[in-house]
Amino acid sequence: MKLLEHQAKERLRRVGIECPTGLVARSPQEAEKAAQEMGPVVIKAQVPIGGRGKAGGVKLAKTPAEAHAAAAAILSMEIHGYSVPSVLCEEALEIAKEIYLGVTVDRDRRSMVVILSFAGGMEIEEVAEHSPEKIAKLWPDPFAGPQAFEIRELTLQALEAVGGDETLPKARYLAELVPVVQSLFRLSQELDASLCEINPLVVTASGQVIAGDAKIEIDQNAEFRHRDLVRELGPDASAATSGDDPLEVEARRRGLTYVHLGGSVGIIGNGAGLVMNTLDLVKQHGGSAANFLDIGGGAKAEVVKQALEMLLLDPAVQGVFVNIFGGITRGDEVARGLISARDELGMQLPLVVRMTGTREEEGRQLLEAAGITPAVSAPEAARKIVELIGSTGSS
Amino acid sequence: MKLLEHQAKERLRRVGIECPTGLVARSPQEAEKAAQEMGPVVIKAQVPIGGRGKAGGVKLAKTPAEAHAAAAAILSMEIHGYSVPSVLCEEALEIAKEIYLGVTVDRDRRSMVVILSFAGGMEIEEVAEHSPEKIAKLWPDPFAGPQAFEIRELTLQALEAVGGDETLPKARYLAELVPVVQSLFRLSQELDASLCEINPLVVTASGQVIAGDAKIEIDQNAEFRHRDLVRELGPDASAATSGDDPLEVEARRRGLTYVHLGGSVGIIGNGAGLVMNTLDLVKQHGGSAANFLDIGGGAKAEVVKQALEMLLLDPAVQGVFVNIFGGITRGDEVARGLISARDELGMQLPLVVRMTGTREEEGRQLLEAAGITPAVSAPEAARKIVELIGSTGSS
Amino acid sequence: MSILLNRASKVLVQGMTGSEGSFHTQQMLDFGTQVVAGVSPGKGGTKHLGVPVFDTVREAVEATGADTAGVFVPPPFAADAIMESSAAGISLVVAITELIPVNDMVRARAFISARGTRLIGPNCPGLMSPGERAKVGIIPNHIANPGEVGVVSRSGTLTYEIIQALARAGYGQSTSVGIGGDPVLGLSFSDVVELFAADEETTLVVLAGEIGGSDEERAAELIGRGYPKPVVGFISGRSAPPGKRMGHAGAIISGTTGSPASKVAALEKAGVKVADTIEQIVELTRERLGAARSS
Amino acid sequence: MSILLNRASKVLVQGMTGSEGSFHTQQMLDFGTQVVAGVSPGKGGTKHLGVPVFDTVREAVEATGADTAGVFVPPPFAADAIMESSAAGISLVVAITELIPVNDMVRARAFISARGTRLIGPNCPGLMSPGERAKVGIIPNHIANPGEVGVVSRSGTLTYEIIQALARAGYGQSTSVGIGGDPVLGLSFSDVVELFAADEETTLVVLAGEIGGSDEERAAELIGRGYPKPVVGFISGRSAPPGKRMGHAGAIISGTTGSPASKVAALEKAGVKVADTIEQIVELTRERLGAARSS
Repeated sequence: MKLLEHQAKERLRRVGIECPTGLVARSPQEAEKAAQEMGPVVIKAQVPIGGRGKAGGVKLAKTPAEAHAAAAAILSMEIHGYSVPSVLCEEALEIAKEIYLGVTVDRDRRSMVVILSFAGGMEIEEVAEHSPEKIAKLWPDPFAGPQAFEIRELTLQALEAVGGDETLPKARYLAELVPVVQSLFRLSQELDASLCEINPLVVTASGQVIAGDAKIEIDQNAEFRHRDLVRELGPDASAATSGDDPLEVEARRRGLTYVHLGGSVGIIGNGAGLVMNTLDLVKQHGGSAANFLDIGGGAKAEVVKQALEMLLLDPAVQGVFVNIFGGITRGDEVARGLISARDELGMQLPLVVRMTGTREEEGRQLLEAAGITPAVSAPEAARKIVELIGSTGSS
Repeated sequence: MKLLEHQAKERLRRVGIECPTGLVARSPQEAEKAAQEMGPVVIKAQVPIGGRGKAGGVKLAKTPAEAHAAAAAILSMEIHGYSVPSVLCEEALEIAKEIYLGVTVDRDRRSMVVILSFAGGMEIEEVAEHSPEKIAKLWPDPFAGPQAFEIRELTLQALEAVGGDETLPKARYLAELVPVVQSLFRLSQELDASLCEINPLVVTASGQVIAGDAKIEIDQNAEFRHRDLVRELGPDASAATSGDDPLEVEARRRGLTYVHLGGSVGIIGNGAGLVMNTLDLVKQHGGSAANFLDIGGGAKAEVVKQALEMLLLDPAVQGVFVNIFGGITRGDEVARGLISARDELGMQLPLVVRMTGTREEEGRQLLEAAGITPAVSAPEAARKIVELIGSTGSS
Repeated sequence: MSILLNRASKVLVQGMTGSEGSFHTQQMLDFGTQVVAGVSPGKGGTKHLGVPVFDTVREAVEATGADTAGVFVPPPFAADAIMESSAAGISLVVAITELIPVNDMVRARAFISARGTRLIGPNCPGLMSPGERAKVGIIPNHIANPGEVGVVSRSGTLTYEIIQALARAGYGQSTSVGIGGDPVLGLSFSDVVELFAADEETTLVVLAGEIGGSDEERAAELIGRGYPKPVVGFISGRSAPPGKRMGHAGAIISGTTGSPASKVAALEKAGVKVADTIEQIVELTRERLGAARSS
Repeated sequence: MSILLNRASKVLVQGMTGSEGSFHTQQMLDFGTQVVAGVSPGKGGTKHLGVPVFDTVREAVEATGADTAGVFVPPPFAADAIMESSAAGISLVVAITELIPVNDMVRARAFISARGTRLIGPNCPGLMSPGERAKVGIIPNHIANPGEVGVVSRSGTLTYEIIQALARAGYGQSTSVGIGGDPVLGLSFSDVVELFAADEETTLVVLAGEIGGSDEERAAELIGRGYPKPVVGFISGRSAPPGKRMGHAGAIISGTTGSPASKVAALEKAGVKVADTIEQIVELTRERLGAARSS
């Protein structure tokens, strides 16, 4: 679940992190009015996707008339597949320095990580790729969070990494960053965020430290603890996590773990590793996978049905390969789901099922009774579905 | 800084702990109106002091007329020296069980402690004294807080300590107490509370678990982190921490560490240990101390002046004994404060000063120049002040 | 012999009375595992599947001497269950539960690390030592086959595929371990590979990784420094487009590590033969071990 | 010899550039203490009182090999300073600061305990080993007197009284330790009494407690199990009415422990002579040690 910039900044404000004054506008008129109240403003598209700056979704407006024009232009844009329902009109900052600050998960360290760089701003990804030494990291104790002294050490390390920075005196950096980092970390914990990022954290010409932009993404596994937020943000916020593909947005609405890949063989499997291996198998046999769809462990018949329905929404799908190796998932449940889905949806496309593991025999019997012959192995099933679709099917 | 019951319950509600519906009334009319809206209510005096129930400050009112009468009676009371500016009108609970739950500091363990007992209610102090085995304790990691499993273990221990309790099934107790304890602990940390107590935590006849009463006391050393709360609660809340003595309330208003003891020798010293020893010395020489007053470490002249002024508010004080051993406190500062206070206040009472340690010489010279001769030792000073006051002075 | 789990292991199951817990506890019992206790708060004092149930892990450990725990409790309570077992002195916790919030796991991981508890998972199939008739988790009983191959894999279902393929070719397993697919895990590939090195029964290790993270790369480093047994590698997700998130496995390709190419290169550099398909895992095993002895 | 602090101790001062920090660092230098570094975030690279100043304790330790820290930073930042020294490998932290929030200290105490750091204080006068010309804290220089008595006390100013009274009678100190008056402390009476037991220079221990808590009772238990040196006890606050809170020392009398009577009884049961006045401490010391040797 991704928060829009203005939603993220609202949370930053609540924990005491300074953000520019801003108003959300849903029309050019509202943007014009905001500029009348606020003076020069930056107009920013509110879309749950990065790279909007380079896509033209951020414009400076010095007068109300310019604000009107900029908002009109941005509100009619489509940015990486997203329409722009609203813009954020923010006081324009006099930027003296852009800092990168983020809190996320470091899977190698099995820890949260605080990332700080004085080479912040739009180029942070390039910095990460080409000069990773300019980025300082702190892995705080998850219960204690980052201590003030640890943040001072991090700050000094980040300053040394860029050969120092004179925008503010060292003492100010050491003092100012402590509460910002602690608040951001606390927020990440309260929200169960998989990412809390301020980029840029701006130092203004007058020496104020203020959040220029903010990204917050909530761990989807933790949404059960944030029902109010889920309600407040609406289904689009959840749907946006997986990216900008309309099929993926739809899959998220249905609660399915789905990635659209663009080929012609619809894939359903249980377990991320197995599904990935199924993609590999289809490719090895000359086919192209339409998607990744993992029904997870212990899926019930209803989930299987939902999954098949989802696949059929993709017009490129010309056949379906279901690959189940039951551990916690039971063959009979899968078989029941498949049969009822096929029948209810009146599915005509080729369907190849490979099923083994827990309750394999019961599932197999159900499938056979319904006229679906299971394949004996995954490679055989891959070969079969590619054959059935034929060469026209491969993209 | 103590919160009143209704203020404490407001905080409990914010962290998700169930509390009865309640309205604060400042007049019998308001209480009557509350009862009209709510049905049968309990009317409770809102005073920052325990034992109000036994003092008659809690009454059940079944009708609006009864509420009017009860509020009128309670609002005109004085409870342990406190007038009653308001009452809390709360829905009457059908109490099936009273549990004690508290979070406080355990100095022996250098830790926070969660205290739980199924022998809760008004008799908890007797339980603590005569059947301490009926009280279960948990010392949680201060960063992690009490984990759910630890609270279940605590609950089982508390249940076993009273031979079980059938008001609710064991599974319900194990499930219900986890969020209450975790929320109360979190609240204690957020508020820097030295005490967060729900007594009784009521199990109602219908099986609801709900806070019957609540006490929250904020660590006075942490008030700098809670300026908003200090402002919201006003100076009376801070003043109330030390007890119900009007002189102590006044001392707290002035930010002084003062305890009223009732004798005739006013005592000022630096360091709790030294002041306590000064009390012992006065007693050993046949006098009686009027108070404990510790000006702490590094006190400046202004604080010393404030301290002397405070002592003179006590009409029983017939002489003052100032005992300073300078470490972080400097003799010259103390001397300056004493001299200016004596002069400005036109103090006529005997004043005996014993001063040694850091900047002793400078302080001694200042005192002598102002006509105050320092005593050479603390016992000598004690003897001298008791002598000066004479036998009429000892109570 | 085996690693981590053997016939002497005394297993308790957290969440045993739930539907998944019941089903798989029965499977574990059928397999021969010594399941000595179940833990379900509020159900202490009862029996389920013939096994005594306790309110807390501490009570279960005191009464039964359990040393190993399987966690089947729902995601909101799973991290707490892991910590509970660790605090009660359990030395190996196997967390099957998936969809646990990542912050919960970061905390649980810190908690148990401080207490020296080993964790497998979460979001994993658990482990199985067929020759010892012991399993904790959900690996299907019927594919088990005692033998000399140590299997360690991230994915659950892929583990079964590999076990089954090896079994069909006549190779059994000393122990199979599914370390799980979550971003924050207990034992890593390196940890398990190191354990296999010291296990007499194990003569060859199959390491089945997937895209994302750099656990495979770090295991390769360990193997590259000198490893006493042949290792067969496998990396799934090779046809995944870079930058696509493949489900809650958290398989995000970031920088140069994490990509299939990086993992395959690291393993090959360490002298590990890397298979392209599951069938090839069997072939490479045969190449290294000769014809199956356990068939 | 001495305990905890000697002429080899390398001391850094946190908050050295502040007004209290400056004043007392100068006193420590005058006393002969090896003050090797100051720490004031943002002032790294400068010098103060001739001592190099660093931004962090870690840098100070790396540059100077400091092993002991004195904390003079204001209350809101003091717990963090204690943790910083602990994390940087300082083995003894002496926290002079008073009025630290109790929750901060509970956390700092847990933090440093996990790292094996010793803490004295907070809200304490620190410690002084006169024979070693070493002191950390605020005990006035002029009362110091090298000798054979180990002094441990809760209160700051009372410690000075005792040192001065002993000095007038000709008895010097091996080390004097003020453990502090806060509810949550580092070293306890027991810890310090144990250290004195092993110190060759110390021939007698003065233990000056006060009402509240049960640290004195626990030290008495330790002594009662057999202690190699005579101990003279003293308890202040005997004329305090029960139930009255005596300042931020947190001296609350609770139950039966914590009262002066309980403490005196526990000490006497352990064979400790308990003095009624400071003068009597001197008398009891003379009784046990004979006429002063160091006078």
